[in-house]
Formats: sequence, C-alpha cells, structure tokens
Amino acid sequence: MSDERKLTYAQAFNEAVSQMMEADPDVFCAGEDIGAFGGVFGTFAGLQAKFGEKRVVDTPISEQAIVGLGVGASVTGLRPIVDLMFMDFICVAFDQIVNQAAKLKYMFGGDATLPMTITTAGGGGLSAAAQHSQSLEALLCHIPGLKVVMPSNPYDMKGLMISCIKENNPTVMIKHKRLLGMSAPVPTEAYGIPLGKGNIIRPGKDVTIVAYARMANEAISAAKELAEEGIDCEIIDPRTLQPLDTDLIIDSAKKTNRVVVAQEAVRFGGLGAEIASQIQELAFDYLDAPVSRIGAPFSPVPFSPALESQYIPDAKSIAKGVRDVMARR
Amino acid sequence: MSDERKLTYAQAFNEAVSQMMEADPDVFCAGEDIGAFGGVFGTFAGLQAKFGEKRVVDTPISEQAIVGLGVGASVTGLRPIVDLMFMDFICVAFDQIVNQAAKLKYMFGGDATLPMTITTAGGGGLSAAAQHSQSLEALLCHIPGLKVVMPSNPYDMKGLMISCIKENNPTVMIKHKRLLGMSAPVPTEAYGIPLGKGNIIRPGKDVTIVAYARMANEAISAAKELAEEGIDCEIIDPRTLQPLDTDLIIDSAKKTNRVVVAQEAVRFGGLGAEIASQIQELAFDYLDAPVSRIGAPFSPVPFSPALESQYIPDAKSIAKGVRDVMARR
Amino acid sequence: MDFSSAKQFDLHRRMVRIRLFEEAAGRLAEANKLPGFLHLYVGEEAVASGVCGALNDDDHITSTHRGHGHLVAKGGDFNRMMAELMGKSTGYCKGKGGSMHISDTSLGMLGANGIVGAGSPIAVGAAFANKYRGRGQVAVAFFGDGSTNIGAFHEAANMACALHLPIVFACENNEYGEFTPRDKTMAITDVVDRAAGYGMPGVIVDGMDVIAVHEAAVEAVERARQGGGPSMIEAKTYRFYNHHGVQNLGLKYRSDEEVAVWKLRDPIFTFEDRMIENGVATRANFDDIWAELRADIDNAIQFAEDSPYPTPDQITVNVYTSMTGAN
Amino acid sequence: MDFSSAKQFDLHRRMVRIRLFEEAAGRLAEANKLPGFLHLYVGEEAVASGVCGALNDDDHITSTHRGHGHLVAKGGDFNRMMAELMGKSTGYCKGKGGSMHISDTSLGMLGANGIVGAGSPIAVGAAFANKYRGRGQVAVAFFGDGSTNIGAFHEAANMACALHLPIVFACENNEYGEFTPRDKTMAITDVVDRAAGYGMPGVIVDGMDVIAVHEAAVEAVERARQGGGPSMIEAKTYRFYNHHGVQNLGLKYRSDEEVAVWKLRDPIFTFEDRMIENGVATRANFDDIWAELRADIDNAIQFAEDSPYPTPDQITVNVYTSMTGAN
Ligand SMILES: Cc1ncc(C[n+]2csc(CCOP(=O)(O)OP(=O)(O)O)c2C)c(N)n1
Ligand SMILES: Cc1ncc(C[n+]2csc(CCOP(=O)(O)OP(=O)(O)O)c2C)c(N)n1
Ligand SMILES: [Mg+2]
Ligand SMILES: [Mg+2]
Repeated sequence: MSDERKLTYAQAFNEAVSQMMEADPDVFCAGEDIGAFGGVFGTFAGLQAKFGEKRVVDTPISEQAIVGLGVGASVTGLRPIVDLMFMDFICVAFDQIVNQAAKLKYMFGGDATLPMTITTAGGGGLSAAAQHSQSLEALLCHIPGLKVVMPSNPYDMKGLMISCIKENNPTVMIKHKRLLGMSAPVPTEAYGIPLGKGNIIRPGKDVTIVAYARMANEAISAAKELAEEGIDCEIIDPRTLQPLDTDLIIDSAKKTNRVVVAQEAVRFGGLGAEIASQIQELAFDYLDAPVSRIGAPFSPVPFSPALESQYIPDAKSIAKGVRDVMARR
Repeated sequence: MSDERKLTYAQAFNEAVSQMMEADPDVFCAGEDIGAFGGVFGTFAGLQAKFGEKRVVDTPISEQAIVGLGVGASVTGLRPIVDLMFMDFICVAFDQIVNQAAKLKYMFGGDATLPMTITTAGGGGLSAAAQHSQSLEALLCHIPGLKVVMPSNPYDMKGLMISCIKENNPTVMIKHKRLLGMSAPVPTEAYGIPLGKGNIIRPGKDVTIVAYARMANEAISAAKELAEEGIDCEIIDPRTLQPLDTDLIIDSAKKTNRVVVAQEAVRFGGLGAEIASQIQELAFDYLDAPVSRIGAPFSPVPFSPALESQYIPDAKSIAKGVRDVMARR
Repeated sequence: MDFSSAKQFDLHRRMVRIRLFEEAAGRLAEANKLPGFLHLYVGEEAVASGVCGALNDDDHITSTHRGHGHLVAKGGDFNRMMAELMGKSTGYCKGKGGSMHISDTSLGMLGANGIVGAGSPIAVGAAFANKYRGRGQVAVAFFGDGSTNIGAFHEAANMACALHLPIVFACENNEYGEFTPRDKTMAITDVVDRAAGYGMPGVIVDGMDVIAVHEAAVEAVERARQGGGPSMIEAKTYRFYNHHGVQNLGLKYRSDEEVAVWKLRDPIFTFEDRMIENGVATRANFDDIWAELRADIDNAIQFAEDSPYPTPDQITVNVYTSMTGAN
Repeated sequence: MDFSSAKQFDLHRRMVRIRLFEEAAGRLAEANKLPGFLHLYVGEEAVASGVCGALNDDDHITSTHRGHGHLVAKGGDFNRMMAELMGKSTGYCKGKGGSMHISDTSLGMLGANGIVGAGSPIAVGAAFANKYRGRGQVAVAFFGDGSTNIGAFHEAANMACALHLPIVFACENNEYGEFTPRDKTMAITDVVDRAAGYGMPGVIVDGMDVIAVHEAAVEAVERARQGGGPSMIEAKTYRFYNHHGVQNLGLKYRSDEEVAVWKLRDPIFTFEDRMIENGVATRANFDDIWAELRADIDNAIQFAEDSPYPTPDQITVNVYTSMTGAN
C-alpha cells in the first residue's frame, strides 16, 4: 500500500516542492545554501541536481533581497519559494515581509497577485540560543495580507506545502526544527490540505487542547497520559494560523467547555492570546473554566540544555495545564 | 500656577528630552532629520541649536544602523535616544530591535546594560496609507527584553519619556501622530511616571474600558456619551504596554464585571488579545460578559479618508462596544 | 547617439506630462484638496523620461516615495492618477494606496513605495523573472541618493550582480534626503562610486539633460537586454519644490541661490531651446503640446473630482487574492 | 614596521591560545559534549590576533558567529569560555548565550553574534560612544566576506564614514559563506573594493601572516585613534575545519587540494618558523608555550566539567536590568 510509505517531515517538504516544480515551470526556489548543499536542514536536498541552477538558486546572505526577489518575481508572474534559513531571520527581512509582500496587493487596489511562499525553520530544542530558536508566528499572524502555516507532522507538511505553493497570496511555511526527522506515512501523489482548515487530531469530550507545530505532538503525549487518569482530551491542530479555523475551535470549546491552548512561543502576546480571546468571546456561556494558555516564560530562549529543556513547554506542562483546568469548577 | 502651563504632546516630548539632556551629559539623540530640521514632526525642534551637533545627530537613512548605534553606544555606557521617524520603519530595523537590543543582556548572562530609548511615531489618521500609519505595538510587546510605552496625553508623555530615558533597559516610546498637537497642563519640573504603572483616567462602576494612546481619548469621549445614557465607564490607560499593569486592569474588571479593550491596531493578534486573555484568566468568575475587543479590521491601513475614517476605531465604535457588552446578560 | 525628432518629441512629451501633472497636484495640495503626503518630481523630469523612454511597455520599473513622475513617464493615465491622489474609487489603487503607492502593473510600474530603498529588491525580483522567462525584458530600479544608505539597496545591488540579472539601477541624486544634505549622510560625492563594490559599471550623467540621461539609459538597458548584466546610472538632478508638498515649511535647508541656479537648468525649457536651436521644433509646436496636455490635466482633475469615494465595504477587499493557483 | 620580540611572542601566544581552545572545543563537540552550534576559528588565528594585538584593553570589538577566536585574542578567560560552551553557570554568559553569544564587556568584547552582519552596527555605536567621550578608544568590527552582502554591514560602514568615527572594519575573507563559495554570492573578488563606496581607505593583507595583519591593524587603529576616521582591512584567510563543527558533514563543497594548500600556510607554524629563522625564538620556547597553554586548556575543561548547570529559576533572570538610571 502506497499510503504506508513513510517520509520524514523534511522529506515531505522536499517532495512537495519537487512535485510542484515538476508540475509548474514557474515554480522556483531561492535561498542561502539551498543549491548544491540542499539547505542547512537538508530540506532542499537534491532539488538543484534535479531542476538545475536556474530553478534552485543559491543567494547571497541578503534576507531582504531574498524576500524582495520573491515579491518582484511573484508580482511579475512567477511562483517563488524563498527560504529564510532560521525563523529568527524574518526580523532581518521584516520590511519586505510586512510592508511589501503582505501589503502590495492592497496598496495597489488589487492590481497585483503575489503567489510566493516564504519557507523557514522555527522553534527551539537544539541549544541554538536566543537568535536561532524563536517561535515568532504571532508577529506574522497580526499582519493582514499574509497566510501562516505550521505543520505538526509529515502528512500535513506535504499537503500544506503544496497548498502554499499553489496559493495566490504570500504564505509563510514554518517548519519546526525538532520535527524534521519525524517519520510517518505520506501518500506519493500530490495532495493539498486547504489553508485555513484545522484538524481534530484526537476527538475527546472532557477538554479541548488547541496546539500546533511541535506542541500538537506534545499534546498527543499529554492526552495519552491524561487518558489514564480518566481525562478525555480533544486535540485540535489549527495547522494554518492565519487564517485561523475559528469555527472548528469554537465548536470544540462548546462541546468540552474547557480549553487549554498550547504554544511554544513566549506566552505574552502569542497566538494563544488571540485564540483564547476568540474562545471567550464566542463561547463564553459554554466555558466552565477560563481558557488556559501554555507557553514559554517571558525571556529569550536560553542556550544551556539545563535551561532550555525547562523553558520550552512540553507534554508535562500541557498535562498540568489540563489538570488545572479540569480541577476548576 | 506653573501647573497650569500648557504644552502640546510634541512639546512635552521635547521638554522631557531637553531636561534629561541638561541633567545627564551621556544622553544624546540620533535620527533622520532631527538636527537642524528638528524632526519631521517637530518633536526634536531646537535641540540641536541648544545642545550642538555632537549630541543631536543627523543620521543617514539607515534604520538598522540607527538602532545599532543605540545598542553599541548604550552597551558602552551612553544613554542614547534613537529615533525611527515612523513606527512602520521598525520593520526595517527589526533585527537590531528584536535580536540585538532586546536580547543582548540576556545572551550575555546579564553582562550588559542597555539604557537606550527608541522613539517613533505610530498610528493613522493622516491619510498616510499602509506603510506610514500602522500600530505595531503588539509585535514589540511579544519580545522579552523590551519595554513599550504609548502615552495618551501631554502630561503622560513628559513623565513617561523621562522615565524611558532614565530606564536601564531598551524602551520603545511610541508617539501617536494624531496626538502631537494635543495641548494640556504640564508641570515645568522634570518628573517621571513609573514604567509599568497604568492610570485610572476616569473612575466608574458599570463597565471598564481599557484603552491606550489615541484610543484612551476616544474612550473619554465615548464615556461622556455613555454617561448620558446612564452607563458609568471606568477608563484604564495602561500607558506602559510592556510591562503591563495587570493588577490595575484585573481589579477594575472584578469591580465592574464587564470590560471592553480598545486598540487602534488590527484586532487579530493585537495587544487587546493579551489583555482580554489575562482578564478571563484572572477574573473569570467576575465577568458578566465576554471581554470585548475593539480594533481595526483585518486589512492594511487604507489611504482614502473615506476608508481610513471608517477603518480606525473611534469613540463611536468604542461606545457601541460598551453598549453591546452592557446588553449582555 | 543621435535621436530622431520623433524620439525627441516623445521625451519632451513625457517631461511635460510629468511637469503638468505635478504642478496640478501641487496646486490641489495647497488648496487642501489632496489628502496625505505628496512628493513632487518637478525638476527631475529628465531622469524618469530619459530612462523610461528607453524601455518597452513590458519592461518593469520600481519607484520611490517620489513616484508620480515614474508612472507618468511609463505611460500612466492622468485620470486614474489624479483620482488616486484624491482617494477616489476610480483611482489606480481604488483609493487604497494614494500618492505613495501609485502603480500600474499592466504598464510594468511596480509601485511607488513608502519605504526608502524597498523598491530595489523588488526590481531584482522582476529582473530575475525576466531572465527566467527569457523574453528579453529588463527591469529598472529608480532610487534616490539618500536611499543608497539603506541596507535594502545594498542587498539588491549585490544580488543583481551576483545573479547577473538584466537590471538598471537609476539613481536620482538630488543632493538631499528630506531636509538633510548628502554630505551629512555619506562621505562620498558620487553615488556611482558604489557600483564598483558590486562589480557593475556605472556612469554619471547630467540629470537635467534628457538626452544625456536617455543615451546612458539606452546603453544600460541594451546591455541588460543582451545579457550583459546590471549597471548603474547616477543622474545629478534637483527637486524644485520641497521634499513633500510645495512650500518649504518655513524652514530653509537650501539657500535661495542654490534653488535659483538649478532652476536655470530646467530640464524642459533647456531642452525646448535646444530642439528649437537644432531646428527640430518651433515654439508653436511646444505651445500646442502644452495646451493639449493642459487640457488632459484639466479633464483629469474634473474626472477625479466627479468620481465617487470608495465605500466602507471596500476596506477589507483586496487584502487577499481569493482563488488559489492554477495547478 | 619592526616589532619587538615581546610583541611577536605576544601575537604568537594569542594565536596558540585560539588554536588550542578551538581544537579542544572541536574534540569535545565530536564527543558530543558541547550542545548547540560550534563555528571554529582554526586557520584564521592570525586575523584576530594581529588585530587585537593592536588594541588596548578598553578598545571595543564586535564579533560574529565565529567568535571564540576574537574573545581569546582580546584576552578571554579559558575557564569561563569553556564553561559557557558547555552551558554551565560559571560560563561567561551563565550558560544563557553559548558559543554564538560569548562575550566579555569588561574586555570590550561586545559579543559573538548569531545574526550575520549584526555586529557591525553595534561596533558603530561603540565607536560613536568612544568619540563622544573623547578618551581615544577605538572600535573594531570583525566580519566575514559573506556578511558584506547583508544590509546591516552596509549601513554600518556608511554611517561610520558619514560620522567619521574611530572604527576599523576587519574582514575575514575565507572565501565561503557556510557552504557557498564567494563567487556565487558576489561579483567582486576583493571585499575591500567596497570601502571606496563609503569613502574610507582599505587594504588587503595576507590573513595567514600575523605580522602583515598586525602592521595593517596598527596603522588603521592609529588612524582611528588620531581622528582619521574609519578604514577597512581585508584579510585573506581560510578556515581549516567545516563551517560548523569539525567534519565536513559528508558533503564536499571544497576540494581536498584547496584545503591542503591553505593548511601549508598555517598561520602559527609559518610564524614560528619565521621567528626561529630570525633568531627571535627557539623551538624550545615554543614547546614551553604550547605546554603551558595546553595545561590551561586542560584546566579549563576540568573547570567547565566540574561546574554546575544553571538552575531553572535562572531562566527569567537577566532579561531586564532591574534598577533604573542614576538621574
Ligand atoms: C525606511 C525609511 N526611512 C525613512 C523614510 C522617510 N523618508 C521618506 S523620503 C526620505 C528621503 C529620501 O531621500 P532620497 O532617497 O534621496 O530621495 P528624494 O526624496 O531625495 O527623492 C526619507 C528619509 C522612509 N520613507 N523610509
Ligand atoms: C542574517 C543571517 N543569515 C544567515 C545566517 C546563517 N549563517 C550563519 S554563518 C553564515 C555564513 C557567514 O559567512 P561569512 O560572513 O563569510 O563568515 P564565515 O562563516 O565564513 O566566517 C550564514 C549564512 C545567519 N546566521 N544570519
Ligand atoms: Mg535625494
Ligand atoms: Mg566567509
């Protein structure tokens, strides 16, 4: 059975890019070290050998120009995939992302289409310290004009990446560095997962956990542990953070009446705040407890594994959050 | 009575800078057109004439280097005020703000002190379109290591700006462009307003409005209108957004049981989401209605006055938000 | 090079169109009829005209905050431009962009830009696409002297050279960034000195002489089109009005003498004199042209004034393209 | 210039300290004893040593992701460095920064930096402060060839020149940015060609020759100290190990021959030969020095291994300075 073929998260990304490049000659990739080297995380491995230097382009260390390349090439009709090695580097290219890519269409009164995908790698867990470990998705989700995707597993990675490439708006595909080696069955054919559609990873009745990227997997572990304690968790992975699948989240909240939102990012001002706010706005009368937010404490990501391991939320902290919410009456 | 002397918001800023420059020779200013020209909004008017070119420095159009100048000069012992003309330009300097200024101390294990102030002008209402009208404070508030201040009136402006300059951490002082001409009594002496302390602008018993910068003034207008309808609003202006005066907000929420949070920024993922989340977390049992958020719709800021005037929240939209919250039972 | 009289009239017409549009916009702004900021191109007409006169319709340009001149030179429509400046729904950007974002992608004009330096990386992207498609199109990045101090310019220039793209970097050196003179913000006199650091050729031209600009542009554009890679043109020019708007905001950052000396070199009037001298045109020709184009401007103002404002339901329209791609 | 034998021993010692520290770090990394990324300076020792040997203790430097060499050359303490690399609480950054943020502000070393190019604007700030205070201090920005393609470098170089600051831009041109050779990312061969575009002088030196680097550095630092403004030094050098870590990750992006040729020019061994040839030193001198410094490294490893990890309560400490300023 072909569905049983397994790919890693990194391979799923690679296959999505490869299949879309085969299907559409307007798709190209550009970024630092993505050519001969295949990207520092190997996610672009083999693509230059397959598609040539014209379509898989090594660039200078120039994040602003890399994103600008995507803006200019997409607005003149190509379908660029531009890579920013680490998510932290969105800060270097922030003007091109926020003030150009996201706004061009609107500022031009609609007279522009930007089918570009920005790919990057976020998250901690590699002792890469404060400038190579951040989860900055909340910054992007606040900017009208962008779509933001954070897959939690290989299947979603392939489907979402294909949808990003096909999408006629600027999307940001955030790979999680700690998921790159995660392996799971991935269909060989090209399939899309609609942007803006979340997924019920695990149905449950007692409490809803909304979690994305690596935290979705931590939520699965937490749910297993909690099941043994008799707590039946429903896990929702929004997959796309902008636009957010509010309906799916609200329906679940109305069913379980208790919600924990888990993110790896710093808790203050993170996407969890938006999700929690929406839930209390739209399901206020259904809530038996405040929506609880799990996230990193208010500090940069520390280097030492002794600190970082305690800094990043995990199954344990999610389980504790769920227990606290369940204890509330 | 000297307390009756009036200054505009812009003059209050200018006086704070001037008095701190007199008091401390380590304080200097750098930015585009702030020297002979006094800044495009006039907020630095006369300072170069008074303190000389050494201490009031015209820079190239180089926002990254302007913030970098502040980082390097502060970490080696000066007390820089570096100006980014428009808040939208934080995007151009975002790496230096987010990955350098905010994190240096932490990454160095404490072995650095950065007493620098970044000043900028945010907000819409001047038909300045999508790249010169944004309210991006939520992005900054999500970044540990920064403090963020948004005064709503001349008195707060002077006191907060003095505190920013005296502060031994990187602060971002966001002037609101539409408040620059607002005039009010401002004491002549140098006084500080502690960072992280909010203000009850108007005490009330029926409903709390949390609003900052220009929205605080719109809330005052809304409250007047609502008073005539018999709705007694308590208005809280946090003044500092990071750190946020959570206690003040929660106490008020517990008293009034109903809260509207108003921001000029795009609603999705704005600071209002954090404030609303905290309120439902910490005052859940006191709430008679969901915390309501007023903010801009999910689009870039439009140019045409016909659109912008409807885009930016105002007294009317805040009043409507309050009525909706009051109607809820 | 020797240009045909038709070409000379073409370049002249582009300049006059810019001048008339900008002066009309200035008068409307002074009468408080234009919302927002307004950065006028008056004085610099020879640059946009000389360069765009060397381009095909399907070539691309990126622009700056001072973008009307570029759009006019690329063939922009007065009606839609004036309507945009007034924030009307019939404007180029449906009233959503205004002066700082005026654009017409069908003319290859990829937008004025409110962020100094941000247009250049976008031009690099357009140049990349042009090379990728191999249809011989070229991209031009217009930018000011002040913008060459910002990182985005540098990255764009270097990347264009590293990837050997068909692009021309066209610098409008008017000696000021806003109200600050060049010598306060850079230690060099000629922006073109930066070209060598990227490995591209560069030339300085008299930006008040449309023929000089055009000659340099033809050469640079042809080089790009033939696969010869990027190059830079630095046009020494001057803006006759203030950084934005018309008045000097009461503050003098340039001397009256300096302004007067530059005005003597008005790119349009000096070119008209030359065309008459060379027997290419008569004063009457020019009178006709100005009259015709003045009528166009008057019509455009009328069109814009008669046009409706966009309705509030349009606020959240055009944020996203709704359909997804073709595959 | 002619340098005293003491100075030569001083430069030599700086280089050997770097070499020993880096090789020890490499071995520990291979044994999986160092968390995170590790960018080794081996091969490039002459650059940091030659430049820092021209600096006073209160001069400032900014560094890169490849920062250990710079800190060692500025006088960094092995114990605290090794502890930091291991993420221990006794490290320079209390375990919060690691290799990419190693720093000692008391030595004027303003941090390794994980963002390519980001150190240079910070050096400009330090140079500004030094000029402002007028105590004759100088700042040096170290940066790689690849980093000169990023906007922050450009803005820093231009601003330093515009403000005529006491700063030296010291480029380590090792011909690669990560795994991509220079000629794919820039169309020039010599980074120093960029200096003229900012209006500062620049020189190329043999980065494998510590005396050549030091001579150029003395001149540049003195120029800066005397108010002569910024200048650039491009040192042609090579890293003997991989971009990060020691191995080549299985992928060849440089030929064995290329690496071998550069290794023949080892900056330490060639310098030792020269010092012996010139009668400044004997082999025995060097044996003693290596032995002494090896012992220091062994002690440092011991110190680091014996040191405790930071405790979780330290996570939210050092985010802010708690007291406000003096006024
Ligand atoms: C990133 C950024 N910084 C500052 C500004 C404010 N600003 C607008 S135009 C301008 C001057 C630009 O000078 P130059 O590039 O020489 O163009 P000119 O106005 O002279 O045509 C400045 C500083 C801006 N729009 N964007
Ligand atoms: C803004 C940014 N982009 C990309 C990277 C990833 N990166 C780390 S080192 C490096 C190469 C730097 O090359 P160079 O400046 O020549 O220094 P070298 O490593 O050769 O010493 C890159 C691309 C980064 N850290 N920061
Ligand atoms: Mg200029
Ligand atoms: Mg290198």
